[in-house]
This record gives sequence, C-alpha cells and structure tokens, in this order.
Amino acid sequence: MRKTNNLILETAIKVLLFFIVLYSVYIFTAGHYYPGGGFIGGLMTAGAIVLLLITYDIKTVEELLPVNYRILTAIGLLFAIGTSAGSLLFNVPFLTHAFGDVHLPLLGELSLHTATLFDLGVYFVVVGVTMTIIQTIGEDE
Amino acid sequence: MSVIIDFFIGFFILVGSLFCLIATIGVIRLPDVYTRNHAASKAATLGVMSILLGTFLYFYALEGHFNSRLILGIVFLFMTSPISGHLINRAAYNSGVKLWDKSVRDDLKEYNKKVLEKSSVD
Amino acid sequence: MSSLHLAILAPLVLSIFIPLFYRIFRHIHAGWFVLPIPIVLFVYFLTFLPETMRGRSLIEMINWIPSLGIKFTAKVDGLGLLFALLITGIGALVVLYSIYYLAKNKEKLNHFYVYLLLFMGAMLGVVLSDNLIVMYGFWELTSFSSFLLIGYWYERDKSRYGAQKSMLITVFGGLAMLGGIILLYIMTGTFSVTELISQANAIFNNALFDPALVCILLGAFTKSAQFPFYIWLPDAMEAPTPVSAYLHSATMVKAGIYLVARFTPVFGEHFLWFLLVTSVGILTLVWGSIFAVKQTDLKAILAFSTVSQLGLIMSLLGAGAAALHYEFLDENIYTVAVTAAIFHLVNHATFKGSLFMAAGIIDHETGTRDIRKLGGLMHFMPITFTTSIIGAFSMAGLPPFNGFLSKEMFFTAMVHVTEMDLFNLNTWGILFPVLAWIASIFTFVYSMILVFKTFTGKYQPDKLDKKPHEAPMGLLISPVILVSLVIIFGFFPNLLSDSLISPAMASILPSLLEAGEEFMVHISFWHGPNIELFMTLGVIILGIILFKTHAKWKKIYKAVPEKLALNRFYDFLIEGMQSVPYKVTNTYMNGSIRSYLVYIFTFFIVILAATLIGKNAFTFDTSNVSSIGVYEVALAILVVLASICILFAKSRMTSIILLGAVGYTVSLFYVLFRAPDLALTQLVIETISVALFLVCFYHLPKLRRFETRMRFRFTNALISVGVGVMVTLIALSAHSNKLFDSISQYYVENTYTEAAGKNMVNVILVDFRGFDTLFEITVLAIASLGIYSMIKLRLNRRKEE
Amino acid sequence: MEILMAFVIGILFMTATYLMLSKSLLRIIVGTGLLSHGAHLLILTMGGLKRGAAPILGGNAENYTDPLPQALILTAIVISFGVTAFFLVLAYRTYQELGTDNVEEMRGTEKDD
Amino acid sequence: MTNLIILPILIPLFTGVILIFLNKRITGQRVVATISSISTMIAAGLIVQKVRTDGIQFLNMSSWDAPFGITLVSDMFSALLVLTTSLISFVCLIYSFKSIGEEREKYYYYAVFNFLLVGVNGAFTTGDIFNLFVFFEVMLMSSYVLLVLGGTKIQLRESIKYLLVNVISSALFVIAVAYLYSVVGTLNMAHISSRINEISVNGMPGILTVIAVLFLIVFGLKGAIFPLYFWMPGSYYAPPTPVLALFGALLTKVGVYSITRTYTLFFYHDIEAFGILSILAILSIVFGVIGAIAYWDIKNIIIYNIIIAVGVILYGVSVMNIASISGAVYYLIHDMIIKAALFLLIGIVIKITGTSNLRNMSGLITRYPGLGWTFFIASLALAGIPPLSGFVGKLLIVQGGFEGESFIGGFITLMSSLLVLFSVMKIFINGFWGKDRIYSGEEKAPVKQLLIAPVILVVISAFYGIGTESILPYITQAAHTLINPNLYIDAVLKE
Amino acid sequence: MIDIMIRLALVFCSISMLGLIYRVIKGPSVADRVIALDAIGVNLVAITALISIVLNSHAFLEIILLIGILAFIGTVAFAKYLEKGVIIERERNH
Repeated sequence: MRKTNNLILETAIKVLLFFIVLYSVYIFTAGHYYPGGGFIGGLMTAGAIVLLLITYDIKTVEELLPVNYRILTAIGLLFAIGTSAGSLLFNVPFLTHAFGDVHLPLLGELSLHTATLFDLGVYFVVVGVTMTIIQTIGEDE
Repeated sequence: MSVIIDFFIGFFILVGSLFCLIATIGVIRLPDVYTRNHAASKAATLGVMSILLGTFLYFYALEGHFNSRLILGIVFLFMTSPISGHLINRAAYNSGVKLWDKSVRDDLKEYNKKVLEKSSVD
Repeated sequence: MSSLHLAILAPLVLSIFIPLFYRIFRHIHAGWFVLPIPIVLFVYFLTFLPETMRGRSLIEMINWIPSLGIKFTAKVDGLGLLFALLITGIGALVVLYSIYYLAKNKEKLNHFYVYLLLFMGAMLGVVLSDNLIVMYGFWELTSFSSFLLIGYWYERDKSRYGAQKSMLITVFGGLAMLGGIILLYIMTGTFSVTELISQANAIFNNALFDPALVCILLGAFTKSAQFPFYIWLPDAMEAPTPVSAYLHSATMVKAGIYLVARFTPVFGEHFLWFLLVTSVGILTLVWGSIFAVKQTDLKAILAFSTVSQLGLIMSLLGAGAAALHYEFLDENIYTVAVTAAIFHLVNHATFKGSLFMAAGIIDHETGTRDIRKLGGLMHFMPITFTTSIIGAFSMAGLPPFNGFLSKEMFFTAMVHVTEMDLFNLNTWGILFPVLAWIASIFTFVYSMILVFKTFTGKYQPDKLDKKPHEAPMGLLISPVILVSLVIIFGFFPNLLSDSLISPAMASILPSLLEAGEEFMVHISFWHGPNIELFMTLGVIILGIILFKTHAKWKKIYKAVPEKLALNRFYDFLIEGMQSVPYKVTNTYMNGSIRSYLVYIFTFFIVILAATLIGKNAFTFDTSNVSSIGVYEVALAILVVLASICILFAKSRMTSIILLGAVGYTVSLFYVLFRAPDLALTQLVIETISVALFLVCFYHLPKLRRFETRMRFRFTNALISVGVGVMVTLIALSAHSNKLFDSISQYYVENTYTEAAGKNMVNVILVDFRGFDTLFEITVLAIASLGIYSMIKLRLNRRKEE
Repeated sequence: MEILMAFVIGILFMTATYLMLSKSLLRIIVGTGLLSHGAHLLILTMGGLKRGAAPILGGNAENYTDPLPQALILTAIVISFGVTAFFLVLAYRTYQELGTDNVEEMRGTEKDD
Repeated sequence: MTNLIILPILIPLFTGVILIFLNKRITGQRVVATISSISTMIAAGLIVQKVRTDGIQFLNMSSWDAPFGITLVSDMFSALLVLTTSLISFVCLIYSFKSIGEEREKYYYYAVFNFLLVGVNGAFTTGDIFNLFVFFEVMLMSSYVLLVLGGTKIQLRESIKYLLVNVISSALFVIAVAYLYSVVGTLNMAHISSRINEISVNGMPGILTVIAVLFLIVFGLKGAIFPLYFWMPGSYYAPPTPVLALFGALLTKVGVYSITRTYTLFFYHDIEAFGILSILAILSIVFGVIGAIAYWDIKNIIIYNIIIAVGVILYGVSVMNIASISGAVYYLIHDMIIKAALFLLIGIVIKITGTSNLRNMSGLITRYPGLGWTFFIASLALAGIPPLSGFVGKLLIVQGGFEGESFIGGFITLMSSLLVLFSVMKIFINGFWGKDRIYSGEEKAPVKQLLIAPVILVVISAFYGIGTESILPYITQAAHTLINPNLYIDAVLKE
Repeated sequence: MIDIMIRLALVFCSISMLGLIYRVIKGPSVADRVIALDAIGVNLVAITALISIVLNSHAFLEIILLIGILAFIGTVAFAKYLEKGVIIERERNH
C-alpha cells in the first residue's frame, strides 16, 4: 500500500476535536437538566480519541495522551464509589447526594451537585472502558 | 413580524429538504462514485444546513430558545462534510474504484505516475 | 454428659488417638491399646444388670437439637443392655483375636482399629439411643464403618465391590428407615421411642401408619440381610475375618433384629407387621440355608448361614408380635417366640463367632478357605477342630449345646403359629413349621459340611500354600471362650433367662406387663416327647442322609440359571444405572448449544402457553392505548423489514449493517416516544457496536467470509414464531392489565424540588436509582478488563510454544 | 400504538430466536442484539407510550412520559453494550483459537485442551 | 436504617477497584484481597447479628423513600447467604494463591473475583427487582471473565455457550420486569408484594401467574433447574478449580435464592405456580441423579450434584411450610459450603493426577490420606449423613414434604441421597481406593497447602451439622420471614 | 402553514432516505455505500430537526450534533479502512 499523507484531516482534526470535546463536556455537565449525562459525554470523548486514533496511530496517540485506560476506568470507579461512600461519613444512607445551585456565566445554570461528581465517575469509566476495548482490539489486529 | 419569520422558517426548511431530495436523486442517478460523492457532500450538506437554520429560527423566534448546539451543529457540518467527502473520494480512488468511462481528465493518475517514475529513478 | 454418654462416645473419641499411639509405639501391636476399651465397657455395662433385672431402665439425656426434637437420649433397658453386652463382649474377644490375626508390620493397623472402634461406638449408639434421629445417625455410621472395614484391603477389586454393595444396600435401608421415622414424627410429634410406644394406639389407624411400618422394616431387613437384600452379606466376607466375626455375624447384622424388636411395641399389633416380619424371616431362613449348602468357601458358607439364622430370629420376632393380641400373660403361649428369639440371638453370637474365628484360623494357617482344597486337618489343628465341631453342632441344633435349646423353642413357636386364630392363620399357618423344618435340615447339612469337609477326609497338601499346623495360643483364646459359652449356655440356659432374656422381653412386649410384673422365663432342657423333639429327630436323620449323599444332589444347584440369581440382578442394576443414564444423558447433552437453546425455548413456549391457557390469563383491552402515528408505523415497518431481512442476509456485512439499521431505527423510536436520552445513548452505542462487529468479524483472517449456504429449518422457524407469539401475547395482556398506577408521578413532582435537576431520566440515573448506575458502570469496567485479558492472556498458545 | 409495538417486539423476538438457533456465531450475536432491542422496546412499551412530553422539566407540558422505564432502558442498554462487546471479542478470540465460527463444531464432546 | 448492610457489597467493590491498580504486584494483590475478604466476613457476621437482634434491616439508597429509590433489605435469609458467600470466597481465595497461576493473577483475576462477590452479595441483599437484574449482570459479567480468563480452547468454547444462555436469560429477565412493571407499576420488591397482595385476595390474576412462570424460567436458567440446566455441565467443566468452586457454590445458588425470594414474596397466593415449581424441582432431582451416576468423570459427577441440590432446595421451597422452608434455607447454606469443598478437593485430585477421568486414577489414598479422608467426610456430608451438615436440612425438607402431603417428592428427595452417595462414593472407591499409581502432576501439586482450604470448609460443615442447635434460631428466623411476607413489607414500607 | 411545510419537508427527507438506502443496498462499490451512509447520517440530522419541531420539544436538538459527529467519525473510519485495510494502525509508517 502506498503511503498517503493525511494533511487535510490532520489539520482539520485539531479544530474538530476541540468541537467534539467541548460538546462532550457540555453534554456531560448539562446532563442534569437536558438530555445527556456522564455516560453519553464519556462516549463522545472516547469518540474524539478514536478520531485521533484513526487519524494518527496508536503509538502517536499514546505519546500524545499517555493514559492507561484501565487505570482511568479504576479512577472513575473510585470517583463514583467515593462520592457515594462519602455519605457514609455523614451517617446518611449510601449515595445520598447534596447540592447547591450556582449560576455561572456562559454555561448557564450549573449546580454544584455531588451528583455531578458521581456522574464524573461515570464519565471516566465510560471513556476508560471504551478506549480499553478499542485500543486492545486495535493493537491485536 | 411573525409572518416574515414564519416565511423564513418555511423557506429554509422547504428549500433545505428540496436540496436533500435533489442530492439523493444525484446519488442515485449519477454514474460513478466520484460524481455521486459530489452530489452527496455538497448538496445534501447545504440542504441540511438550511434545515437546521430553519429549525434554529423556529425555536429562537417562537420559543425564545437560543440553542447553541444547533449553531455548533451547522458549523460542524460545514467543516466536516468536505473532509469526509475528500476522504472517501481519495479512498475510493486509492482502492481502485474506476472512474466513469466518460470521464475526461484524471490528473492524479498522471501525478502518481510521475511520482512513481521519480521514485524508480531514485 | 453422663457416664452413659461417655461410654457410648468413648470408642468414637478414642479412635482418634489410635493413629497417634500407632505412630509413637511402633513396636507394640496397636490392638493392645484398643483391647481395654471393650473390656472396660463390658464391665461398665454389667453394672446395669441389677437395674434392668428389676425391670427398670436408665435414661440420660443431652440436648443436641432440642428445637427439632433431636436429643441425645441414652436409654439402657433390657433389650439395649443385652445388645450392649453383646457388642462389648464379642468386641473384646474379636480385638484379642485380631491382635494375633493381623500382622503388626504388614497391615495398616491404625486404620483397622479406628474403623473397628468407630463401629463399636456406632453400634452402642444404635442400641442405646432412645431418640430415633440419633439412632439413625449411629445406624448410618455402622454402615460406613462396615464399608470401610470391608474395603480394608482396598487394593483388591472384590473388597471394593463388596464394600460398595454393602454400603448401597444398607444405606438404602437406612434412608427408608429415616422416611419411616419422619412419618412417625409427623403422626406423633416425637422422635423418642419411649414416647412413641406410649402413643402407639393413637396412631394405629393413621393413614401414614402402614407406610411408616414398611419403611422401618425396609431398614431392618436390609441391615439384617433379609431376603432379598441379603446379597451384600456374602460379598462382605472380603473383610478381614475378625471383622466378619464381629460385624457380619454377631453385631451389625443384628441391628435390624434390634430395630424390629424395638418397634414391636409400636407396630406389633398390625397384621402387616406380623406378615412381613414372619414370612420374610422364614423365607430368608430357607433360602439362606439352601444356598449355604452350595458354597465351597468357608466364609461363604458361614455368610449364608448367618443370613439364614438371621431369618430365623426375624421370624421368631414376627411370630412373637402375635402375643400382643392377647391380654393375659399366663395364657399367652406366643411369648415363647420372643424368648426364643432373644435366646437364639445370644446363642448365634457365640457359635457363629467361634466358627468365624475358626475359619479365620484355617485361612491363616493354610492359606485357603476353599473346602475343596481342605481336608484332614483334624490332626494338625485339634483345638480348632474341637471348637469348630462344637460350634457347628450347636448351629445344627444338636444337644447338648445351646443351639439345640433355641432350635427347639423355635419349633415350638412355629407350631404355635398354626394355632393362632388371628388372620386366618389356622388354615395357611401350617406353612411356617414346615418351612422351618426344611430349613433346619439344610442347616444341619451345611453345618456338617463345614466341619467334616474341613477336618476329616483326605489331606491334600499339594493344594495348600503352607503346611498347616495348630494356631498360636493367642489366636485360639477367643474361639475357645466362645465355645465354652456355647456349652455353658447349653447346660445352664437359665443363667441367661432372668438376667438378660426376661428384661429384654419386657422391652419388646411392654404392654403385656402390669406394673411390677415381669416375664417368667424358664428354659428347660427336656420337654418330654413332644412334636418338637420329633421334628429334631427328623432333622437329624434326614440331614445325615442328605449330607452323605450331597455330592450327588448338589448338581441340582446348577440347574438354577445363574441369570435369575439376585446378585446378577444387583450387578445388572448397578451397571444399568450407570450405562443407561450415560447413554440417555449423552443423547440430550450433546454439547450443541443449538439443542440446548431448543430445549430452553421449547420449554419457554410450552409452559407459558399452558399457563396462559390454563389460567385464562390472556386479556385484550384496547381502551388504554395511545394513538398510532404515521411515522411510528413507518418505523415499525422499517424495523420489521430490516429484522426479517437479516434472516435472509447471505453475507456477514449485510447482517451487520441491517442490525445497525434496526438499532438506528430503534433510536428513532426513542425520539418519537419522547425519550431523548435514550435516543442519544442508543445512537452512540449502536455506532460503536456496529464498529465492533465489523472489526471482530469482517476483519478477521479469512476463513470463510461468507456463509456457505443458508438452510431453512422448520423446527427453528416454529420455535422462533412460538417465542415471538408468546412475547406478544403476554405483552398484550400485561398491557391490558395495568392494575396500578406507576410510581412515576413521584419523580415528576420531586425531581426539581428534591433532587435539583430537570432531566428526570438523568436524575433517576444518578440520584434516585444511582445505585443501579454505579453497578452498571462496574459491569462495563469488568467487561473491559475481561476483553483486555482475553486478548492479552493466551495460556494455550504459550504452552504450545 | 402499544398493540402495534407488541407485534413489532414479537417479531424482533422471533427473528432473534431464529438467528440464535443458527450455526454461525455472527448470526447468533446479531440475534442477541435484536433480542436486547426487543427487550428495551418492551420496557418502553410497558411503561405506556406517548403519555406526555419528554421527561424534562422546564417546558410547559402538563404530562410527562413515565421516566422510570427510560432510566431502566438506559441501564439495560449500557449493560447489553458491555455484554455484546465482550461477546464479540470472545467470538473473535474463539475464531482465532478454534478456527471456526460454526457453533456446531464447538460441541466439545471430546474433551480436548 | 443502617449503612452496615451495604458493606458486603461495598468492600469487595472497593477492593476490586484497588486491585486494578495493583495488577502487576501479586503479593500486594493477595494481601489486599485477603484483608478485604476477612473484613467482608466480619461485616456479614455483624449483619447477621444485627438482624437477629433488631429484625429486618433495610437501607434506602440515596435517602429516597422506599418504593421510589432503591432499597437494600437484609433479612435473615439474605444475611445468612451473604455470610456464607463471604466465607466461601475467603476459602476459594486462599486456594487460589497456590493454584491459579501468576499469569491469571496479573490479568485481574483477583479484581474480577471481588466483582463477582459484589454481584452475588448484591443480588442477595437488594430489595429492588431491577436492581437485582443489575447485580445479576455484575455477577454474570464477572463470571464470564473468570470463565474465559486464560483463554484456553475449552474455556473459549464453553464460554460462548454460557454467555449465550445467560444473554437470553438476561433478556427474559428484562421483559419479565417489564411485564411486572406494566401490571403493578412499581419495582420495589416489598411494594410489589403489597400491591399483589391487594388484588390477590380472591386468587391471583392469571397474568401474574404467567409472570411468575416467566421469573421461574429466568432464575431457573441461572439456578439450573430441570429443563434449563443443559448449559451448565459443559460450562462448569471449563474453568480452573477455584473458579469452578465459586461458580458451583455461589452462582446457581443466586438463582435459587431469587426463585425463593420472588415466589415467597410475590407469588405466594398462587398455588399453580408453586405446583409447577414443585414438579420442576422434583424433575431436577431425578435428572440430576441420572447425570451424576452416569459419568466417570469426577468433575461431571460433582457438577450434576449441583442440579440435585438445587432440586432438593427448591422442592423444600415449593412445599412452603415452616419445616420445609427452614430445611431449604439450612440445606442451601450447607450445599454452598460442601459443594465448594468438593470442587476444591477434586481440583486437587485433578492437579495430582492430571486427569478428571476416574478410570485413569486409583489408589490415591495410599499417599494422600488427608485428601482421601477429607473427601470421604465431604461426601458423607453431601449425602446428608448425620451428624454432618446435610442431614438436618434434608430431614426438615422431607418432613415438610410429608407434612405437606407431597409423598412422592419427599420420597424422591430422600432416595436421592442414596444415589448422591453412590455417585460420590464411586469417586472414593475407584479413585482413592485401588492400586497406587504414579501420576504426572504429582511433583507440581502443593497438596498440603491446597488442602487447607477444603479442610476449613469441611470442618465448618461438620460444625454446622453438630452445632445445629445454635444455628437453628437463625434458620428459623429466616424461614419465618419467608413464610410471612408481611414482615418484609412492613419493615420496608412502614418506617 | 408552517405545519404543512414541515410535513412536506419530512416527506422529502423520507423519500431521499429511501433513495439513499437503495444506494446502500445496490452499491456497487463499497465507496458508494459509504457515501450513501454518510448522506443518510446527514439526512437523519435533518429529520431529527424536523421531528423536534413537530414534537415541539427542544430536547432532541442535542441529538443533531451527535449524529453529525458520529457520521463524521464513521465516514473517516470507513475511508481509512478502504484505503489502508485497517482502521486503527498500531504504528504508522511501517
């Protein structure tokens, strides 16, 4: 197979990635109010990384993002567990959430909500899991 | 005021969908990959962008809902569809899909040949 | 924990220390450590004799599981004490015998004595437990210790075969007995035998009474090797001879007798009891004696003889139960059957024990037990010969030995059966004495064969492995003691009558006694010229004739086809039990996942359809449905078309893409059904799934990229249509049966105020049901770990390299 | 609509079953995919369809569709995604190791390893 | 309301996550796993004690009131099962140290092991029918991974079958929940029960019977009851010993637990459903016995014994009187312990001999007396010989069966003991007795260390049998709660 | 008025959808299919926008961008696959 350059894609990807990641972060934070949430946000982020993988290759991306995705999964789980188990410290049932509303400019209504932290755990797990799967299979091929 | 808005909304949407339709006709009728791709990536994208614009207007005007994602979507589509069109075409070409037999020019072929000769000389 | 309990448990507990002693004192025969135990226990139990002779019994109790009515109640009464003395007494002799019988260096003595002690404790437990569950426990323990003893030489095939056989049959009986015990418990609410007896009349007409009776008898018959369960006993002879002498003649096989005796007060009045116990006993007696004549192995003869003798005791107990029908003690002629049963029990233990030990000595000294190889040993081993001849004569029922007395009483009892005016016995009851008489003749014959074939006749040194000589003194002590007992009981039978027999009878037939009364037992040597005496004379005359001619008529046995033998039946059963299920199982367990799915789905369809029809559950109600829109219909058609197209798709690619189409359409459904979150998720997931599908399947090393041929299978189609129909029907009726409002209104009301969110679905996911989500992502994490290790870890490949 | 959906779901289950009974591993996995689609749609249908606006507060809707089934489906979707991914990779590995994707050749009556 | 009851779920979950970080440090993994296992056991013990003194414990997740959030409920039945689970897992863990091999340990064996416990404990504790599904999936996903971990041919092949069957069963579970939700409109088990109770005064509506049967199919697939067990022998044949022991001891029992829970809590009005359960249970015993006596393969023999035990337990449940339910609970716990022990024991045998075919082994007891006698005692316990642990359970079940006038079932249960004994004694007689041989794996097998785990279990089993009196109050309490669903409902719904 | 227009637009979009599906099935080359699939994705965006107008809910507008992104990633992946035979390379230039 002849080598081809990928100049157009590689150039465009820089902007597009920004878009996609922004969107995924948005969709993650907005989850409590609009459709979305940690799960779908995580998948979108993973999508962005996949786009990177397609454009470049596993090695390059590893240099770019030196993340062990299995550890990321574990961290995500720790986040979720930690948030839920935090309520044990206050002697209320497991997973009890607390919240307070904050209005931020630009992003609109954002609540400081322990549920968001929980959702962040979900987010990390989903990114970690999806990337583990894709990377593992990709490396095997 | 609202009539005008309504008109614009309707216009964008209808025109957009017509574009889509036409693009499809193109995809069906045109003779080879490259021409079909042309129809799809240009016309369809324009059509969809127009529809999105109409939708954006609809929600903005009738409900006062400024939806940033729609704008984002329009921009995104605007950016990606040429790239994807390009990629597919190049892939098709490189994987050896034949041009329409009535095609008149194939610059890339000549270029490739040149490169090939050059590399063989080296 | 009373001393009584200690006595019962002592052998069990002490057995643990045997291997220890064995290891420390290598040079001393382990038997010496064991010997004191039965002796001490024997003496200990003797101290109870005065109490039981006065008709009293001693009860000690430990609570084990009192809430289930399971208490470790130890009770010493006449019957129990009789057995306890038998167990410990014979036990002591057997241990002594075994010390000389089993070589110190060759055998795994630690094992042997552990098993033996386990057995002894178990047996004491059986006869001294008042609680049936505890008794059942000990009962099974006897089965298993017997199993281990029979399999003591486990390297021999025949030992293993015999062990397995005895275990299966006796455990079967034990379980049946357990069933009976449970039935009794349901009727009376107690596991205590004492309480059962007091309630016996109340349950007499209960519907469960008969099954309970049969179950208990099954237990007794299997343990006591009654027809047709006796087949395990001859094979149990693979055990070392001390074991045979102890378990398979004197004690364990008598556990069934004990059980029948113990339950006589409960069931005895029932006709079924009389019928089963007596007739099975008589049948076993005849059968066993006839087959004993056929045997050529010394121990086999003894085994069949044991079977036969057990039948004798059993039939006596059955006949004795008839006594319960008569109120008055003085006129009750049937109690003699019980007396005879107990007396013979003791006698049998003495003479059979000595015979077994003699057989063991012969085996030990000559290396064979085959009577065809033996002969003329009288001169080499005079003491053994003497003990054998006394034992055999006693067994044959010749005076002046104890066997004669009990045989006489047995005849008396059988003759009495014909006189009963119960159950029409005065017409067909004549069978009993006749059969008893026939059996006695054969008993006589095999007793004679046993002694004379071995000790007289021609000496055949070439057939023997060793040169025979008299056994060492130690080996002879035990049989000599037993034989002297044979003689002593023969001359002074009344030594036993007051001390043991009468109290035991009181336990078997308690309802016949008024308070303070006791059975007056007197066994006399000479009854005058009555019918029994003539029967005995007939036995002797006919027996001698048959013995002299037996070489000729023995061929008759060969006429009996081998196939009809019960052993064959057992082997066939065991073999069939393994091969037939193997074939059956292999037909349906064929490893094909398709077959398994067919079973599962067929079951799914059949049982749900049956329930739908049976419970008339299908309802159809159109009142509560939402409108049908054009788009939905279009999407529905799309889904249906796409999914049906998959069925006919020929290439992998097509089916993957069509699956994707279904997925995307489903996500559009979610859009139309107002589920934006779902639509989002489904879209992304579908994309990733399709990508994974492509990666995993399309991009594989090429084997066959395309299916070779798609065959339409009618069964598959039928099953799948069935599944579809069932799902639809249930969905329709479930929808038509909305009996309650959903709890969803709560979420609508509280999402904003309580959980500070607007997207109800998301709030439910992270808050209301955040717990689900936590584990949902755990599932994902596990899956990713699994995928990672599945691809990275390949034990197989590395092994190959 | 619910009645129509019941039939659609029935057909999904039907095709899924048929596929799962076939020999090819791929078709089996496709079958499980259809099965989970059917199950998810069933949850939605059983919760009642189109009983109001999408379950997002803030609009001026009177009624909302039942959010609970949606949350359940979301969980179920994610889980079945995990399972499907695992199944696919398993199939892939099996294919590599055994060299076949025909389940009839995976009976394993001879216990090799 | 106590957070205590979440600990048996939380500790393994947390441990599992920590172990992901530690995947290359084997000693570290072992230490962490052991500590967590012990603390889980302690927590489970505390729960049992708490339930004993204070009655049914529950915990409303996220502080949402009962029918709306997810509730964890720990009644005596589930608390006991959680305790048993943590015990068995501890033992299997110890066994794993010496037998599972470094490769598997590096590839997240212990992490997934802990996740499996999360699933099992969660399934035992949850009070929400959909949450039960989620925990089932946690458990199943872990079991898939454990089953396939190592990637040998047989593992891959059998995993496919196992996975497929369980995917189907999960789908059926989902639709069963959907149907149930349609009819009663709620997911909380106590709430479902009380709603069904409301409408079932004059008999249960037919549709609920259908749903009951559907649940039976779903859980029956997991619990391996009669026409649904076909997948099991093959799949359980594949994994390494400690995994097999975990599967054999825990996974099917979760199915059994779920059947018991749903039937006694939701569908107790329905005689037909119980009738079906009873018939299937008896048939499971029969077919299990047929399988168990058919094979000369030690793994298969023990695997088929699982089916028998499941049949016996469910028969006890189906009779539904206090004796039979107590017996079922008792027997369930017994079976978990003893099955784990047996699997570990035959694992050692296979390790020594290098084969699972009984015809290729003999005389093991000569050089491995400890192994032989442990196996012997375990076999007796399995067959229900007093005073070992199987006996009281079987006694109560049979007694309950006879009291419930189900004589055939009781009799079959009773006689199954004989054939169970036959099947395991076949192993003893042919494998342990007989002439001594030299085997291939002898040098490699650290028999003494491996034997620790099963010996612990057998000793526990013996104590469980002998000390029945002190355990019985717990069992009776569990049975009492199962018989009176109102206790459960009141505890959860009324504060 | 606007209602009718939207319906009309939906009909147009649906027709083009069908046309594209035809192309997906027909082929002939893989590239043709990919093009059609990409167009389907874009079309789906339009349909979603229209549906959210019909349903009068902006909850679905999130989906639009999502579909766009997915379609893009999908197309890129397909193109790469067509060209290189792999989707994700372990290491380029070798």
